Amino acid sequence: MATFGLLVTHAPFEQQHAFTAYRFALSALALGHEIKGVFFYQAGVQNANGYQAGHSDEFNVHQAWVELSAHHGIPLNVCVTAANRRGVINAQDAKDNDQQGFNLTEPFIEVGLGDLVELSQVSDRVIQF
Amino acid sequence: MATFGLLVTHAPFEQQHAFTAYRFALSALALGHEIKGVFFYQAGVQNANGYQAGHSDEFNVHQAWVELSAHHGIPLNVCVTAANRRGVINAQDAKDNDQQGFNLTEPFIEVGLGDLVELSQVSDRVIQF
Amino acid sequence: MTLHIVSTSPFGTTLFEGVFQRCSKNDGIMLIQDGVYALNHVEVYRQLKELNLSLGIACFALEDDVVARANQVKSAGVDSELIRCISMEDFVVLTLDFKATISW
Amino acid sequence: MTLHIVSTSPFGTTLFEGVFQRCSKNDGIMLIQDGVYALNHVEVYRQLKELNLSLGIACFALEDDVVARANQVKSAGVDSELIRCISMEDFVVLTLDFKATISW
Amino acid sequence: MTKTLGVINSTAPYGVSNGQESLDLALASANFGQEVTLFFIDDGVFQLLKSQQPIPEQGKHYSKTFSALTFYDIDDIYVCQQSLNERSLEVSDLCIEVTALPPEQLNQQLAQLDHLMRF
Amino acid sequence: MTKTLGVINSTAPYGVSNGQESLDLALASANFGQEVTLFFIDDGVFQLLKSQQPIPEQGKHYSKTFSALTFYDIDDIYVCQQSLNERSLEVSDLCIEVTALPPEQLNQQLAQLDHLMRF
Repeated sequence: MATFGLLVTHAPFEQQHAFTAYRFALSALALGHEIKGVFFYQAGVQNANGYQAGHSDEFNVHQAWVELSAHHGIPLNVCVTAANRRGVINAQDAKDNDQQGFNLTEPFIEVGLGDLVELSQVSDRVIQF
Repeated sequence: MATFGLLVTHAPFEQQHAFTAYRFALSALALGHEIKGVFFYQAGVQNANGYQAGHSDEFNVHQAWVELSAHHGIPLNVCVTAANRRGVINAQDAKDNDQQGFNLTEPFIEVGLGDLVELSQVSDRVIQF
Repeated sequence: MTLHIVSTSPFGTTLFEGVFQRCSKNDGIMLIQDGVYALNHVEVYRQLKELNLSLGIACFALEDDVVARANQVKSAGVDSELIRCISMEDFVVLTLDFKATISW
Repeated sequence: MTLHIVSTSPFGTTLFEGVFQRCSKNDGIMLIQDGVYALNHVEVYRQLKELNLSLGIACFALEDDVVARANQVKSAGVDSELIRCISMEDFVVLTLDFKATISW
Repeated sequence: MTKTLGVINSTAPYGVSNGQESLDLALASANFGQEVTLFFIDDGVFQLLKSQQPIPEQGKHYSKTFSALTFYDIDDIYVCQQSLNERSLEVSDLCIEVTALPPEQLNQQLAQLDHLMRF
Repeated sequence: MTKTLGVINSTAPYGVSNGQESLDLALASANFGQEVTLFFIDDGVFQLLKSQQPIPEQGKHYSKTFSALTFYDIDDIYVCQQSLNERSLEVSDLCIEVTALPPEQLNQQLAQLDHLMRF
């Protein structure tokens, strides 16, 4: 069995990439492979924005990642610099920047780019979406 | 003198469009024209996300729109459906969706698409960015 | 041996030209999302055929994306030997058949 | 009379082909953002010249975007009569010279 | 004087989300009593293909909404014949009734409108 | 066994923000002691042009950071000669020292790496 790292660099809804990445993860798991982690970078950090509330008949990729992580213990890592400049912040950022709320919560975790480097070291394949 | 409506359909930072739109607005005002309103649609709703906190040497388009609106009384209208599905929500949305915070505040206002139709009626030119 | 994953329409971008330039012997091309419109693009399809013959480049298309776009309707002329429609699980397996992937 | 505003690179997208197809007599083309790379694209530049002669299509480029990309360095061969570098204020005025605009 | 609006669809469905939000705008315009003309050009013609079957989790099958256009009295729907040709498509492949025009005539229709928005 | 990383730059500067975040990743990799190879192909070669002058409000002049690459011991920087040719550019137009390779040789370099990320 193989190990995978997923790199998501596109925002959900806007384009299909995040949805494809999620389905790729499901299929890899179904085949018995291991997902070492999903790293959200560039516009992909919008996947971690917990304020998303589309129509009830729209698929919520954010929620899908949360459930995937809960069921399979997959780390959801978000580049802190990329997230902050795009308005995706956690509780600590909110405090630091005097914001009255925050939209990034666990299981999404803010990390540095070093974590992407590390993910690539422990993964047989890194697939970018 | 002429009247302009601006339609912004791209996210800031990701691409240059929002920045170009802002500079177009400044130039139009400098020439004595009137900006009837800026309408944020599609990924453009991210312009209204008040949580954006880039490096100090990065231009903050969100802040620039806020100041433009304050100095010139220009309405900043955001399509509510497009915003909500992309994680940009106001205080009322936060209440409705049980979120602990919100990232869309005045002068940005959530409106329906009818307001874009109205804007196009009162503008000599609608320029899309 | 690299698997080139292409997700944009050949009608809207020039990406396929770049990908073809990056292809080495026995590389593969995986069409996903709007990349599956390559089935409709006469010139891109011709080049895929040529690369298959000259460099042994295999080409695959994600079936769900083809079906979603009703692309199969017009692909009657497409050689199913040249472009194989595969499932998401097949795609996962495919990434392991190649040494690395590039997402275009 | 329409002003076509083009903001993507002619090397990466096929957008210019579409825009040229949409051009009617006395339309204009305004190059902004990555659209200014049209100055470097031999074939697109040739077509701009041809459209200028055949349909009277005028072409403009946003000076700030040209300068930011250091594009002037290589545009020595570009006919400044054909492609006029203009300021953002000129761009505003230009949109009023045409009946409508399309942003591509 | 009422200003006329043209909505141009030039991108394919699913890969990007333009199509749905473009359609929403067209319906909103009609709702507000403003005449709107729809154009499908370049990859936008793919939006109108019959027999699309997005997987259920992909959410809203918005192409089904196209049939609602006539209920909203949106009847001016133009498709670029050349864009169809380049994609080996014919009008009979499309899910709603449209008027296919050669580029020059389509451009004439575009030229009559006051505001043009593209998605 | 350490896995090698290639970062491919294929988009132009300013219009999209890929360039800056790609560079950040390359520097982070070097910081973490991982060897990284940089590629500039297609419109990515425009990122390396000398004499870029973004207007001040456009923020960070990230292309100035390219000169930092050698300080981070990132010396394997390959540029596609054909991409330069197609854009009427030469190596002397670029702001840092690079190795320009014809497509086949550049592909050989790509083929040696374990992971490839494109921006």
